[in-house]
Formats: sequence, structure tokens, C-alpha cells
Amino acid sequence: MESRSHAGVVESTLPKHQLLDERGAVTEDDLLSPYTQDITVDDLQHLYRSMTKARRVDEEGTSLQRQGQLVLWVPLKGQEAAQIGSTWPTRPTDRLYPSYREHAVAFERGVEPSELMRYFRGHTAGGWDPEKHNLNLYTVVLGSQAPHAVGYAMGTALDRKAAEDAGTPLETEPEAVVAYFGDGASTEGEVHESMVFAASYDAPVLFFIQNNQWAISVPFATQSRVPLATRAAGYGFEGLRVDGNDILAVVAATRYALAKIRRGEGPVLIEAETYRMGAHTTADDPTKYRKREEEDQWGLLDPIERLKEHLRTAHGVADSFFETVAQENDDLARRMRADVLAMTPPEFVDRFEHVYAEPHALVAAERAEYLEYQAGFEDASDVHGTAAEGVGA
Amino acid sequence: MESRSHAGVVESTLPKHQLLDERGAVTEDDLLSPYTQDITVDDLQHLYRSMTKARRVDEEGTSLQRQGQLVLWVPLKGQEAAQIGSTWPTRPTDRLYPSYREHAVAFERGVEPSELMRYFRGHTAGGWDPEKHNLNLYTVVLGSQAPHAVGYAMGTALDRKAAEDAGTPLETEPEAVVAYFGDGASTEGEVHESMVFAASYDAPVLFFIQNNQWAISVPFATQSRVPLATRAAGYGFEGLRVDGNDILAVVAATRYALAKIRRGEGPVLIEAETYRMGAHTTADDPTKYRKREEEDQWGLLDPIERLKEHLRTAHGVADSFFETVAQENDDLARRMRADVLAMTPPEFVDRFEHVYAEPHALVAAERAEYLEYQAGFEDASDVHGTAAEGVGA
Amino acid sequence: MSRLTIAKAITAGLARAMDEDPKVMLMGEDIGSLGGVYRVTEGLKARFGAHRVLDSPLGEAGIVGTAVGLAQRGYRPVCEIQFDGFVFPAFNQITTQVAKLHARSEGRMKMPMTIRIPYGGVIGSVEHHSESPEALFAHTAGLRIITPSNANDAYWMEQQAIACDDPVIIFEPKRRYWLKGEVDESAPPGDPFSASVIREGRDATIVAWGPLVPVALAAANAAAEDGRSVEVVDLRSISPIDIDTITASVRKTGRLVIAHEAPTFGGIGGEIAARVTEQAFYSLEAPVLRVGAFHLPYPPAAVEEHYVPDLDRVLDALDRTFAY
Amino acid sequence: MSRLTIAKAITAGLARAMDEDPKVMLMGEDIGSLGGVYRVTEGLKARFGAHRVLDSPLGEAGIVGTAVGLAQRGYRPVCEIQFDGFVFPAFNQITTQVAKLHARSEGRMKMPMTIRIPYGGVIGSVEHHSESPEALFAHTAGLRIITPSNANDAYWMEQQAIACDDPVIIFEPKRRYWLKGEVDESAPPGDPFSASVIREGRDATIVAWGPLVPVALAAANAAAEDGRSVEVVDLRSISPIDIDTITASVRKTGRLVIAHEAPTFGGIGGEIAARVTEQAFYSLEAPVLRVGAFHLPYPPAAVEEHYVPDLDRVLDALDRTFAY
Ligand SMILES: Cc1ncc(C[n+]2csc(CCOP(=O)(O)OP(=O)(O)O)c2C)c(N)n1
Ligand SMILES: Cc1ncc(C[n+]2csc(CCOP(=O)(O)OP(=O)(O)O)c2C)c(N)n1
Ligand SMILES: [Mg+2]
Ligand SMILES: [Mg+2]
Repeated sequence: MESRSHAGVVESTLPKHQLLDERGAVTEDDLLSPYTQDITVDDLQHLYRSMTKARRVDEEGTSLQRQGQLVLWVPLKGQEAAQIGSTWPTRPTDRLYPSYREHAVAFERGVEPSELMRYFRGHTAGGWDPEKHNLNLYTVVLGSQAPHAVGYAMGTALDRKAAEDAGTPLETEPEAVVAYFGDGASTEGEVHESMVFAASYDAPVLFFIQNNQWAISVPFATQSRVPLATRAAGYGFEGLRVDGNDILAVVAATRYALAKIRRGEGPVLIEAETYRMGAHTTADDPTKYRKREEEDQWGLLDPIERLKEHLRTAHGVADSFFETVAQENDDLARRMRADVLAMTPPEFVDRFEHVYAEPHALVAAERAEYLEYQAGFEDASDVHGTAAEGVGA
Repeated sequence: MESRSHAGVVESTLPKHQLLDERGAVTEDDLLSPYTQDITVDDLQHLYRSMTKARRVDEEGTSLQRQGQLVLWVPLKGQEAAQIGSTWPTRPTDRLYPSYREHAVAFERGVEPSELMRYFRGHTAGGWDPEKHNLNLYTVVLGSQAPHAVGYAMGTALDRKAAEDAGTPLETEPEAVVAYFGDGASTEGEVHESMVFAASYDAPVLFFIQNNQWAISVPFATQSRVPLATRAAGYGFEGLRVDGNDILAVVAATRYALAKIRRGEGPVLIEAETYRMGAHTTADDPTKYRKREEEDQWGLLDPIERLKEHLRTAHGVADSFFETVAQENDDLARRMRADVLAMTPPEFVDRFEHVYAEPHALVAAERAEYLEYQAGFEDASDVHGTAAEGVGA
Repeated sequence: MSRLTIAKAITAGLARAMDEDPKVMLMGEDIGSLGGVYRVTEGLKARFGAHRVLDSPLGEAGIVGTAVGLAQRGYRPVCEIQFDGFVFPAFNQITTQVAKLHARSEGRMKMPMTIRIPYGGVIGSVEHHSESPEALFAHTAGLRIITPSNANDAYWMEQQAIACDDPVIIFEPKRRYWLKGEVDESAPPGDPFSASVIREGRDATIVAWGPLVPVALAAANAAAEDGRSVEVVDLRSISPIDIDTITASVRKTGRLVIAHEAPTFGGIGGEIAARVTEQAFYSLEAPVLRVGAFHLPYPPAAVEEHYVPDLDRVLDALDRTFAY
Repeated sequence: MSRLTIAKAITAGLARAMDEDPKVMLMGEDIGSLGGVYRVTEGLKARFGAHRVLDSPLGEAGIVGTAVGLAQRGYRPVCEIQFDGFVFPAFNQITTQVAKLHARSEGRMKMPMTIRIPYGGVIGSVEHHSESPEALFAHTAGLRIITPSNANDAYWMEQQAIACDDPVIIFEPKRRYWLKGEVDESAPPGDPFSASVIREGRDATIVAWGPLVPVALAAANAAAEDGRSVEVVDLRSISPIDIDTITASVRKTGRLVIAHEAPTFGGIGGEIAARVTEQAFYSLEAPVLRVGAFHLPYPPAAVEEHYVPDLDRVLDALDRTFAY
């Protein structure tokens, strides 16, 4: 990591929470250890499955893109603990707002890998049903989903208040909302306004930052002198730093935060310190801006390896388990690949359907024009081959 | 002040610095007291003059507006210590970026009150020469001047670096830049991005927030749970809370910050806790949103009265001084009023001159059209009286 | 039937929408205790409570951005932008998020949000308080834009915007807030996304909207004195534009003048002129003429009347079109 | 004379401007070590140093906003916006600050800032990477907007923008970054704020800019095979628009087709059509026809070729204009 020295820096006093050390051994943390007491080996195996599944799909995504089957792929490798660890503790009634790299989040919320691939195949700007999974669509304009998450959270609180005012308080547990974004996105003004609004309205929202040390080629040190969790105190709410490659720490911090949020003490911010082990996207070349040694060092902190080590040593999980999981993932990847290749491409004319929810004169007119124009091509004499455009196209 | 309780609040630990108590007696402050040791009675009298002059001009502004001579006036009453206290310690080479209420800042930088009034008379969107006073123009779009200040500060540092690189390091003391904004504006995303950039580039900039408790009708509690100075630590730089109605504390904090900034340890943030004693603007009616008791309470904390008390009791300054100053201010106000009334209104055709610095075909064409159109009116038969527009205009 | 100012008609329209649907809520700077800087939301916080009339923190991106989330949760938020010149911090949210979410979600996610923007000049204020930025939103698909010119439209358009499942920006002609008119509470005046011929004529057509509608009517009156019969179309909807109504008028009159407060260059007038010319080419006796502001930043109040089109400029354009 | 791609011509233009004036500096996301996501600034950080090629924090408002201050301090900042769709967080700074400071200061404060925006579609990417938002900036007085369509213009326009004392937005046609052409380093091709007749013709005129210029030329070629002589005007400057050059062409040909990638509704085509029609009314044999994208958000890559005007759509418009 590039770091810069700042003569006037005020250092952060926030501790970095960890529950599994680099070799997968359990460490104690006063604040967070209580939040993992009930986690069973089954749970851990589930987490392992989810993390490896995401990684396997990720590999397949890169491969599909290299073969020209996707327009782009955004690798998540290295961030599996941060993503699965923050999603697993949520409930189906909690709404999640991903950015664009949260594939593991999406899978954990039940989105089919091939469903998600529609986006990266250039077939849709959506992909799944946000209501079905209680998972918002990806947002590419950095940080723009943060205020949406806060607004949704405000809405859940308003719903409860309305029910109380009506004398029929809701029996269900309060919902929480999770807003995902990266270290780079944290600089966007909209993220700041989101925090101000959340603090002002006590919005039940968790700001979950995956600090993967890089915003494309720009090192974290360019965005901030201090850990981003430090920002929370500036808005008067709690911020936690966690080892983002430690699935237990992420789970525990998320549970701690969600409990607090459900008690009406939100918002909370969690910064998971992790690493993007691969390229920013398939269009990126990290050798241009970061050192091999840095990658190697973080390679030693691989979140999947850490959990695997823990499963082996602390719980005696046998090799056969890991082999079975690998096999399942390969099967899944194969099925997904087949599904992707079998996808029916969209029809352009359908784009006119959803610009507006209600009838719209201009869209109707342009749709008619388009259809008429297209019909002209059936009359072969009238066709000018687009090939002629060749001039530098 | 309206305050709200937030179940999950993380309280600020920042102390509020004060050097003069509510009755004008000197109090000790470990950090800041050293920064006022050299202040003489002459200095204090200068500060008193500047503060009362600003207040007198302010009164005249309101009166001129009521008489239809200004399109709007923005009262500063109550914020004289915050403004004069932060401007006086700056040097002519320091660049200041006001918002729109910083009249005392402008006067202290040598802007003539009548020059400033051109803006409020609806004669200009500027008013003074920014280079001459090293004072940027007012900025009405809240917070938008903050990144400008940071950029200018980055520029001063780049200049020094360029000179060093060229082997001719500058002998002059490093410049500092001051960005003024309010508690309300602090919520704008651009203010956040300014802080990120300033921290990233070690920009020699002081963010000077006048927290006057209100953003029009919205109480500070809506913008933040904690003092805004607390935000600075989230960016890894120092933030100070000062009693903004205590001129000595403001001067000392500003000196402390400027010294740090000149040493290359910037940025720094100062939050001056003060109060807008009057209306937001002449178009505002504070009785709609705040209690008389609150105004009365803050009335007891009037910054001018506090300095006057201090001058009287600690330095034995006689009544004649205060009377002379009052007389001077009245004279000044009278002269200003005369100047305002004597102002030549602008010519619309001049608007075409400064849209662009270089020739522009469309502007030239529209200017010609306008002149031709205007010339048509000299031909009386062709004139339709604008009075006819009466319909609801 | 009540006789109301445009401002009070808006208040009444908002109140009725809030009465009829508990999911309708208002957000914005100073809209609560103060009732808005123009007092348009006066009394609504007291009536509907602080949780339905939110005095927001001071961030336009935050206001519109949280409204997106509230809409996703089933609310129908109505955001007030305090003045036209302060909508730009929210420009990203409006352009890249609000406008696109319905399309991106393939129709699954509705965005029933209303954005109220008091707009236009000649109010004798300081910079950034007199802008007419409608063209900057109209170019983006996914947004609907309407602007009332009278109390009845104001009353109903607010309700229609709120009831619409698409995001609607209402540009409110703030210098006409005190213009009174009859409001018929019994039934809406029809499709808010249509233009309306508010004065019939044979010799030329003027299209205007919002604050310039009274000017267009005054011009038609003045022209009548000169023996010219001028038809006036109140555009009402800026996106979509009801081009058929305008074209039908032009087919009849053969001449068209478009008047808007925004600068001519890049304004909506160009879009109307291009479309009408394409659709009614053989009916036009003269090129479509546009009357707009100059390619200058909105000027200081002392000279703003030279900048914003007034009666004389519209009459001048009429003279010019008749000269063809 | 060198044969360069548009991308490399821009790199060379930037380098030369930096060489000639130490106050020229570059700012933007990923423009330093990476050399920009399109490698347009490749090598410049190594050559001119990290203090003249700033890898900015990730905030567009911060980039443009600090550039304002740097300009006030005497620098000539060149900001890169990574993609067209990400300029909106900076919209407030560009519209309310950058555009207005010279006018507000009554000419005292120059704003020699350049904003580079790679724009346009058909690059097979995901949403927000293919927008053509030029109309959203052209409406605002105080900004100049240019767009090169070939390497020589690219090389010189960058330098001319940087040398200009006004803020200039350069929309760079990113899908043409790899289009090669001759660059004559010895002398600039003239006023960057003028249009250029790049192919002479008698029967109709096509106006296009940036990425659609090669399409317009191809259309003229195809039309020639049908015996039609089509003139092609490369607009080059979007604000101001060199309307005289277009009008002169239309006076000669009597027919005009305007092609742009941006949606037709509210696009710059409307402005050109309205102006040309006003100035050359009696010369027009047919209404000005516009070929633009539909009133839809930019669609997913799989169908983008139906959305952005292509050769066939331009030829179709030519057929239609000849049918009048
Ligand atoms: C507003 C905006 N500006 C620029 C971009 C281009 N861009 C896409 S990803 C990225 C870096 C994001 O970094 P970070 O937030 O740390 O997320 P990460 O990619 O590391 O997951 C940039 C600059 C964008 N998508 N949106
Ligand atoms: C971007 C923007 N939004 C809204 C406004 C309208 N407005 C002018 S002053 C003001 C309140 C500002 O409060 P604060 O920043 O605390 O400064 P103060 O007026 O108290 O000095 C508002 C909302 C504006 N000028 N700019
Ligand atoms: Mg990152
Ligand atoms: Mg305030």
C-alpha cells in the first residue's frame, strides 16, 4: 500500500477488530467475541461454501469475459469474507444496497449467478427482482446508492411510527438496511450527505465499507489519512474497523451493528479492511500501479484460506468436505456457463416499454417510428449494409 | 436551540475553547492563551472598532432594504467576533473565501461598504476586486466555495514546490487560505469533498465554520448530532471548537491554526459557536421558527458587549472611546448611504462584455440584436408600453 | 370553486394529496416550521406532523437521494428544491438515478417522486434565484416535467404529479405565486401532460409556459388591437411535449412564436421549433421564431427586465413573423 | 507530420501544452500511474511529475471545484472526467461556478480551465459509460464546448482549449480513440470554435460531430453512389455553434440532416435546426431532419446499435429529405 506522511495528521484511535488471526486461530475481542458464541460448525461450513462459491463464479466470470461472452467482469476475489460476513447475519426483511462488486452478497441473497450475469453480458441494466431478494440493483455511479439506502431505512422507521400512531404497533422485528460502498466512493459528496441524513433521522442503516485498499489505480492513502470508520464519530454515530478478511470478525461486527440498529440506535458504520486480489475489472491492468510484493503479502491473508485453516484445525473438518464443496462449485460454474451461453438476447424494441410506468406520447411515437423503420429493411432493396460504416468505426 | 436526542449517539470529546467569559473576564485555556499574549489595548480597540463598524453598516443595510434601496440584505448581527476574529490574524497574502454573510470579513479586508452594497442593490453579482483584497467574491450556492479555497491553497503549495524545484525557494512566509461557511452548508457534499482533498494534498487551508445555530429556519440539531469540529478527526486533521462570541478565543484559535498551516501541517477546521441575532435575510421572519427566549439568552452573549466589558474593566477604556467610535460609525453609515443612493445603475448592454474572456460569436450576435432592438424604441410609433403586461405580473 | 393564488392552490393541492394518501410526504429545506421560503407548505407540518413534512438537512442530493429510497419503500415523496438555482447539487441523483430506475429494473421499481422547483426570474432577487433550467432536465428520458400557469392547473398538477407512478418535476412559476384564479376542486382539467389552447386565433400562434403565459395573453390582446388574431397555447408539459396540439394550431395559423424565460440557445424552444417545422413544413408562412433570454448568466436585478422576454419582445417577434 | 490515433494525438497535445506552460496541470481519477483508463495521459506523470499530474481523490465535484481555485491562483488545470456518465456530481460546480465566475467578477477573474470528457457509445460497456450529455452543458452561458473528430483536431483542440482564457469542455469521442490520422504539428487548423466543411456537395448537407463524423462521411460516400452530392460539415464547436458555416452550406444545398448520438429530444440538433430554419427559411427545400438516439436511457450493450444513429439511419434521413 502506498502511504503518505502528513505532518499535521491526527491519528485515529479506533482499534481494528479481529477474531481469527492470520493462521485461522481464534483471538479474543472484548466487544465482538460475544457475537460469535452461537456459531456452529455447520454455520462455518455454510460460510465456507458461500465464499468459495462466489470465488468460483468470479473465476468463471473472468473466463467468460476473456472469451467474449461478457462485456465486462468485476472480480471480487479477496473480498469474500467482507461480503458474506456482512450478508449472512441479515434477515430477509433487511434491504441491501450493493455497489457493483457485491456478487457474493447477491448470491447469498438468493440471486442466481446467471441472473446476475445478464448485467455483465450487456443484456440488462438490472438483472434481478429487487423485491424478491430485498436487494437493490447494482449502482455504478459511485456512492449514489448510499442516500437510497438511508431513505429506505427512514421509510422502515416511518412505517413503524405510522403503525404505532394508529395504535397497531408492528410485532415484527425492526428492519435494518445495509449500504455497501468502497474506499474510493467514500469521497463522493453523496456519501457524506447520506451520513448526515442518517444521523439526523436515526435511520436504521449500516454503512458497510469494503476498504479494498484501491480505487482502480488510486491507493487508499489518496482518499484518507485515517481509517474511514473514524468518520462516523464526526457524525455522532459509531464506527468500527474490522479485519475484513476475517469472516468471524465481519459476522460479529455486523451482528453487533444490526442489533444496535434494530434497537433504534442506528446508524452504524463498519469499515472492513480487505484487499482486491484481482484486477479492478477485466479492463484493468494492476501491474501498472501496484507492486507484486503487495499482492503477495495480501495473498497470505486470503480470507478463504483463513477460514479453511480454522475449519481444519479448530473443528477438525476433513479434506473430503473441501473436495465436495469444490466439486459442487465446479458444477455450479458449469451450469452457469451453460445458462449464460443459452441466454436469449434482448430485443431493442422492448426498451420502449419501461422508460416510464405510465403511457408517454413521445416514447409511443418513437417506438412506432422505430418499428416502421425496421420494417423498411424487410424490403431488401432498401438496405444499405452497415458494413459500409467501416471508416474507423 | 431545538435539540434532539439520539439513542445511539457517540458524543464529541472536543472541549469548547474560551478566553473571555460571558462578562468579559479573562479565562485561561492551555492551548490558546499563549496566542493572545502580545495583543495590546490598541489591538483590542481596533477589533472593537471593526466589530461595531460592521454592526452599524449591517443596521444601515437593513434600513436601506426596508426603504427599497437594496433588493435584499443579509444581517450579520451577532457574528462580528467570529468574522473579525478570524480575519484580523490573516495576512494580506492570505486568500479568503467568504460565503454571503461575511460583511465584517470583507470590511476588514478593505472592501468599502458601498462597494459591497452594489451586490445587494442588484447592480452586480460581484462587487469588489478579488485580487486587490485577496478576498474571493461571495458565493451563494452553499458550500461551493469550499473546494475553490482548497484548490487555491493547493496552488500556493505547488508554487512553493515549483520554486524549490527550480532551486529558488520562496523567501516569503507560506500563505494560508480561509474557507468560510455555515452550519447548514456543512451538510453539502462539496464541503466533504473539500475536506478529503485538503487532507489528501496537505492543503494550507483553514475551514472556518460559523455555526450560528440556524440554517434559515432549520436548527443545528438537524444538521448534526455533535459539534462540527468533530468532523475534522474523521479526515485526520485537527478541529477546534471555540466560543464564537469571544473575540479573543477566535483570534487565538485562528492564530494557532494559521501557524500550524504555515508550517505545512494543514488543513485545520475551526467551528465558531455563535448566533445569528437577526433574521436570516430581510425576507425572513424568525418568529415563525424560533423562540423569543432563545434570542434573549443569546442576546446576553453579544460579542460586542463582551469585548466592551473587557475593554472597560480589564483595560479601563473610557466612555469617550466608545462614543467616538459610535460617532465614526454613524458618519461612515451616512457616507455609505449617500454613496449607495448615488450609484449609477448598470447598463444591460454591458452584460455582454464579460460572459467570456475571449470573443464569442453568439454573444456578439445577440448583443447586436439587442442594440438593434433597443434602437427600434427610439422610433416611438413602434413602442408597446410594458405597462400592458399588468396581467398578474 | 375557490378563488386562490397559485401559491395557495399548490398548498391546497398538496394537502389534498396528503389527505387522500398517507404515503404522500414532503421533504425539503425550511418547509416545516417556516412553511417554505414562499410559505407554500405553510400549515402542513402542523396538520400532518413532522414525520410527513420533513425539514431536511441542507443537502439537495441528500433530499432527492433519500426520496429515492423512500419511494422504493412505498412512499410518494414530494421534494422541494428551495430555488431553481439550487437544484444542481441534486443533478446527479435526478439524472442518473431517479430518471433511470424504472427502466433499469425493467419496470419492477416505480419511482413516484415529485420534485417541486420554484423557477424563473423578475423577482428582484440575487443570483441563482431566477433560473429557468427546464431544458437541462427535459433532455433526460425517464423524467416528466410540467409547469402550471394558473391556480387551477397548479392545484391539480401537484396532485397529478404525486399520483403519477413516474418521477415528475414541477416547475412552479414563482413570480406568479400571487396570481389569483378560480380553482374547480370537483374535477381535474384533464391530462397534465398535454398542452392547452387558452385563446383561439387565426393569424399566428404563441406557445408559452409558466410565468410567460400571462405575457403571451397580453401580447395576443395587444395584437388584437392591431387587427391580428393570435392563438395562445399554454404548453403545460415540457416533457413530454404535446406537439400535436401545437402543430394543429400552426397548421391553422401558419406562424409560430415560442416564448420562454430560459436562454434561447439550447432551450426547449429549439426542440419545439424543430419538431413543428418537421411536422408542419408546408403550413409555415414564416420560420418559427423564438423569444428567450440571452446567452448570458442571469443578470443582476437592476437589469433583469432586459434579459427576460417581456411583452415588447413577444410583440416584436409577432411583428417579425408577420413580416414574412 | 505524424500519423497518430486520436488518443495519442491528445496525449501529444497535452504534453506539448505542459511543456510550453508550466502552469498547465492535469487532474483526475487514475490519470497518473495508470495513465487514465484509456491511457490518454500515459507517461505524463513520469515526465512532468506527480505535482503536475494529480491522481485525485474520487470526487468529481472536488476535482472541478479545486480546479476553480487552482485557476484563480494562476494555474491552467485540465480535469479529466473518467466517463461521460460520471460528470454529474460535478454539474453544480460546472454550471453555477465555472461558467459564471468571469461574468460575476466583471471580467476580473479568468477561468482558464479545461474539462476533458470521453463521451459517446457503441463501446460495448455497461450503463453510464456511453452518454452524450453535451446539450446539458451547451445551454449554460460561460462554457465553451468543442469536440474533435480526427487526430489533427484532437491534437490542436486540447492545446487551444488549454490556451483559452475561458473554461472549455472537450468532449472526446472515445470510440474513435483508435482512429488514426495525420497530425500537422507545425500550425493549428484555425479557430477551434468554428465548423468545418470536410466534404463538399450540392444536394444536401449533413452536420455531425465527434464520433458521428465518420458515419456522416460514409453516408455521403454511399449517397454519391446513388448520384447524390452530399456536403458534410464537422461541427467541431458545440458552444458556440458556427451557424454561419452551416447556413451557408444549406443555402447552397437546400437540405439539412443533423446527426448526433445524444437523444434527439432536447439535443443540440434542435438548436441547429431552429437557427438554420430561421436564417435560411427560403432556401430550405425540406424541413431540417434530425437523426439522434431515442428518448430512452442508454440501453444495454447488446442492443446499443439500434439506439445510436448509424449509417442506415443517416441514409434513411437523406432519403427522407430528398423525398420532399
Ligand atoms: C461517480 C463515479 N465516478 C467515477 C467512476 C469510475 N469508477 C468506477 S469504479 C472506480 C473506483 C471505485 O473504487 P472503490 O469505491 O474503492 O470501489 P472498488 O472498485 O475498489 O470496489 C471508479 C473511479 C464511477 N463509476 N462513478
Ligand atoms: C445549494 C443551496 N441550497 C439552498 C440554498 C438556500 N439557502 C440560502 S442560505 C440557507 C441557509 C444556510 O445556512 P448556513 O449554512 O448555516 O449559513 P447561515 O445562513 O446561517 O449563515 C439556505 C438553505 C442555497 N443558497 N444554496
Ligand atoms: Mg476500493
Ligand atoms: Mg447557520
